[in-house]
Amino acid sequence: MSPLEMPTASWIVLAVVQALLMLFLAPLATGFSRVIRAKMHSRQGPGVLQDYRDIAKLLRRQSVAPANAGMIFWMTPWVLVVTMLLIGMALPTVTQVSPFPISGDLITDIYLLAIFRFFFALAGIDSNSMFAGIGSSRELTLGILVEPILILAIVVVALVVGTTDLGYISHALANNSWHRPLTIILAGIVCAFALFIEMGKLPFDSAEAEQELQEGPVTEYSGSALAMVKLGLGLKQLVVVQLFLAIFIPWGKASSLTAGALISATIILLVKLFIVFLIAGLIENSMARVRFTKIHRTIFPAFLVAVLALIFLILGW
Amino acid sequence: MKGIKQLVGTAHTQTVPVVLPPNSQKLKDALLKEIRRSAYVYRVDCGGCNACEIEIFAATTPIFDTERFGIKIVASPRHADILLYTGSVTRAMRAPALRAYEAAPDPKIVISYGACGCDGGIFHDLYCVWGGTDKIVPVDVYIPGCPPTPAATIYGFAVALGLLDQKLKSKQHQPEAQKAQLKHTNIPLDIKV
Amino acid sequence: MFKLIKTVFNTGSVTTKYPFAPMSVSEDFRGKPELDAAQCLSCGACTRACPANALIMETDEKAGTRRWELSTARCIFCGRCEEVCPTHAIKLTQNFELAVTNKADLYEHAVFSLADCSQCQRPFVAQKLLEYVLDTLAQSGVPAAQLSERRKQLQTCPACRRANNMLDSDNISHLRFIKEQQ
Amino acid sequence: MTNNTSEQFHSQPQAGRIGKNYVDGVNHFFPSAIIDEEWQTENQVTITVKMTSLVEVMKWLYYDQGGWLTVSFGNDERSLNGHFAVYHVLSMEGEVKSFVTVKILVDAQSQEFISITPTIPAAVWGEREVRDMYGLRPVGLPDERRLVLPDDWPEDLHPLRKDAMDYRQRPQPTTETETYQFDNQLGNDSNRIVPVGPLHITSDEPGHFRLFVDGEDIVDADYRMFYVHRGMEKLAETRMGYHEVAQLTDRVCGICGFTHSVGYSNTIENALSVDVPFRAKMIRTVLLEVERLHSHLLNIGLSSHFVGFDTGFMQFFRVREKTMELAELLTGARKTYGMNLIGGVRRDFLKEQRVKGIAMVREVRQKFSELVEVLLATPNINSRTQGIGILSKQVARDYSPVGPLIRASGFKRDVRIVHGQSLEAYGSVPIELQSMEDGDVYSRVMVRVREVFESLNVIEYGLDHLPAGAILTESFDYKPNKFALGFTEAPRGENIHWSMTGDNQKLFRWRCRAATYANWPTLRYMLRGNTVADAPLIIGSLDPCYSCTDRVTIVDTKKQRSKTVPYKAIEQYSIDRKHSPFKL
Repeated sequence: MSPLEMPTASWIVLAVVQALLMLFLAPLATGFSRVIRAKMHSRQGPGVLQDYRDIAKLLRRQSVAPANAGMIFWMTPWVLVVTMLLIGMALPTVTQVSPFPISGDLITDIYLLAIFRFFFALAGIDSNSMFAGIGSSRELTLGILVEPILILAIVVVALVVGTTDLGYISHALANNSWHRPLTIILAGIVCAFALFIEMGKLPFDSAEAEQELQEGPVTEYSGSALAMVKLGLGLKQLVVVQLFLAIFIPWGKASSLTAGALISATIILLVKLFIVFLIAGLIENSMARVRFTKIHRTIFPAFLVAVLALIFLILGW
Repeated sequence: MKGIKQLVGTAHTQTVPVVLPPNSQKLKDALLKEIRRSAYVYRVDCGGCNACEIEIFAATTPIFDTERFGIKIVASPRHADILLYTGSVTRAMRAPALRAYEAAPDPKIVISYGACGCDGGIFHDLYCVWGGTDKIVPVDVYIPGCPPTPAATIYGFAVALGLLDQKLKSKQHQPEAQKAQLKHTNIPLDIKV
Repeated sequence: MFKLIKTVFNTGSVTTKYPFAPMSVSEDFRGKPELDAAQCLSCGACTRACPANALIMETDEKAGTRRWELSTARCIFCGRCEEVCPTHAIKLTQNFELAVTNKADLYEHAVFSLADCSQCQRPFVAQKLLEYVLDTLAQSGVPAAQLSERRKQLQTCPACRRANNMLDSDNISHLRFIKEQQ
Repeated sequence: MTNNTSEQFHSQPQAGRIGKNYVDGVNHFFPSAIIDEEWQTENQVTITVKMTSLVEVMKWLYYDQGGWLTVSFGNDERSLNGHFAVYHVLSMEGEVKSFVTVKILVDAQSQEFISITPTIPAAVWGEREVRDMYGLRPVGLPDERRLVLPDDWPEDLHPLRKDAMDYRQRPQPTTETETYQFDNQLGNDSNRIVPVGPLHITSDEPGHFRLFVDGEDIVDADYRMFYVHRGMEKLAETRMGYHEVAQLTDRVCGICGFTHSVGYSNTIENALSVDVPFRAKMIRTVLLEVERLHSHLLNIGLSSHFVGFDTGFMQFFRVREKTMELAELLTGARKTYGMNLIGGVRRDFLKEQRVKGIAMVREVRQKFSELVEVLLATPNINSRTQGIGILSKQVARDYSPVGPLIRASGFKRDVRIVHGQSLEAYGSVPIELQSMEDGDVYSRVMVRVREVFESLNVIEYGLDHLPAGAILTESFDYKPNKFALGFTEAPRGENIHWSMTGDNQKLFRWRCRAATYANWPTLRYMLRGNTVADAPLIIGSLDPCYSCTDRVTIVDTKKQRSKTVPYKAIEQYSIDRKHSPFKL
């Protein structure tokens, strides 16, 4: 169907179900990375469902906030979750075609991620605790470093395929041959690197570091607001990984809405997610953090590689 | 004889602890049911010799690993369900300790950790110490020990969360039963010192 | 990085099964002190040796009792009381699971009765302490005659004894030592 | 040194009299300076000096004779000789290794004494503490602030005076908020710096830092310690007998408690010249090394945590648990060993304890060496630790810090080797001094790593060659008003104890100076020139005895605004090194 007119009812249902499923699976993803960390520390570690228990408990706790926390402080948890759900609805995770294209082609996804980051930082500053202020400034600077790489990589792929609609891109990359292999591979590597940082994983751990690191802007939240923010962060990790999978590893997706195809596609998707989170966990736990001055040195070459991909695109390789 | 029960009677040696709202006990029991499998602990150091902090640290390390019970040490009182007070409250640390108590969301469980926390330990009657956490905040669970071993810490958390019931009961001995036996009665006299 | 993964891999999970399996503690671990009330003479040696005032002894002349109290809250588990106790009444167990919800459970009490002086009927020593001294004297081979005289002397309080020594000169016991030294 | 002064001193006849040349030197250069000379042990002498010549004598002993100022403290001797007294203890580490204590008598009415801080900066904290505790005013001491007593302590009450107050009296708090003023030595003092930032509710703050910064680099740093001051010295004089103080000193610091306990017992044993049986000395040496083991493992774990390598932190703590088990096996408790009495030890090492102990030591050595390779092979560890927080030799010489901190700056200062003969059984134990040259965070960590291997060897040797014999001697009697020094090498450096026996079966005065007490003043110079991102790493490398110094206030001298930043935030900032927290 052409991306402009309203999709049929069944597609909308799939999109909503897909987004809610992702929201439901987010604590599983963060719980899984906590288990990997525990195993790397050679200790028994919590169960995979620990994050569910944490969020369930936090939802029922009293939400205390600093006296002079502004309106943004209270609004941010909802903004975080909603933006991620919007991206989730548009992602062609299990179907070849994006189930709800209106809410998210490439450009809107990048901007939704930017809104997520902007509100997250704003909440930190608005809760005017020094602590959260640092986390926000950290988040924004990370944004400046990472976003150009992400945009460049995805735009390169969009130019290769000729459209910015996620569904078409993953369909094109899955079925017909890659007539510009080198560009896509380079863009894939750079996009993986950028999304690894976006996931907030060590060694580029940023504001929403999870264990006893100060959790940046999340410091001032408590009770149900904290639960929403944790959900938002977990959902962001899941959505970001699926954005990468949808574009660069699109194989094994259902072509039509039949139950059998959907189920097989979901299983393949879960296996892919498992592998990606396992690798991310291993990398995260065996590196010391990169120094501030070194941050430029490590992230900037990724930007150069992205430019290289653009050049290969122009040259047509 | 060191039998002086309360040491110096004058009022100025005591601080007055924070008073609990009336229905707080009901709230706490409700809280206990919720945080049974996922408790966030915040450590408040009121001026101890930091042996207790190291033992709490040791409780989170691979060998004793409190995270397997869902107990996680968080970095801000905002997130905390359980406040873990160590150290006999020194004068300089009383104000920050009270600030931490107010910052934690209600209802909260307060655990007093180590001999210094429970009743002031070896510094209980010093001029620069208020002696024990229950002098400044209402305490729910006491974990004695100097310092309590990580196993005792885990046991303390289990008692706090209601997973295990406490073993120690106050005891009233009945000494009048019989006379004290002499020791080593069968040793011949001359070699007995 | 791979060396780390190799080390982590062959160490596996080292977490103990503690709350679900008993914790093995070294055999002379210093846990909670335990009083064997039968053996205790309420002599107060442990209260003097305790650095943290966890052991307290209060004598109440009017009621003729002496109250012993152990505060596990303040106890620092150093084991000095076990060392100074003459009859090994108080010993440190290996019990470290001492967390309690109400503070009263951390305190142990024992009440001992005091012995009255045979002359002025005022309590002056712990009953069991007096009996223990007399048993030791008996066990250490003091002849019966001297023992009964010793018993009479020991059952009078020091004030009465001073008065007795001042008044009846023939019963002054120190003569005995002078004779033996010649 | 021509020795023309006649030998009429009334001190006990000492065989060796090590350090006699220093006393003769002082007599030679400052003829009428020494009023009285008294020998406590063969290498400890106390010279009472006139107030007027104090500074020259100290300067000569400190700078010309290679002395290091270890501790300065006061004593209320009005009941003994009608005066207050201030002692400055010097550990002479020139060609003759001994201890010289310079004592001056302070008049009870004027209550003023000449401060030596302008010439020897190391005495700054000692003299500030004397002013807090005794109310004696040091003339010429630049720093007027209160060091030890909390802010809500009444102005005129000086706890350690004999007649001041009962040790249980607790005066009503005078203020509810903190009133400590921070000074900025290097920044321009014209702008008054007001802490604007909201008071973050981190509760445990055993130490409060204030970094004066210019953009990213630290211009100067000031800090407020002693939030955990409990007043132990008053307790030791009033309620406790000699043996109970041995238990109290076990709880001076949660990590190196046993070194304090051994230090204290040595003071009484030296004062009353008690000869401790050799088996007890070897047991004490083994346990001192066990404590160094777990403390160094703790610090190496923390350093890898500050670098952001949490897996390493957890792995080091896993190995550390084995050392705690070793301690529990040998002494019955994981942390507070409580083994010391005056005259020896109260618990023996049985055969199977020693066998199991040696097996544990070997296991720890194997695991530890494995982990050290992993730590050094972790990417960007070196870049994070080399070249930061350098302690220059000149600052080290002035402020006489101790322990791995100074050994990493090239100075060969380790009590176990320098004064090894008179310290427990270190004379007959294979040990050699570890030191590195460039004095940055990396070399401190490496010195600690090597010292762990050193300790493992000593423990294994000690458990193997435990000499036979008694473990406690009680054949001595307490003589009043005898005093002496006791010193041990704690994991963080040299602990110095000084105590004087009283006349009522209680101590007259007990002074304890923990190692970190000497290291804190140098921190200001180590922080200078580094970025604030490195601050927690540098503070961590100093291995502060207080578990966490918790709050840092960033003061931007240019914009005249400051922000109180909780330590954890700085710690995280240093860990992942992004955007410094100066968005004022």
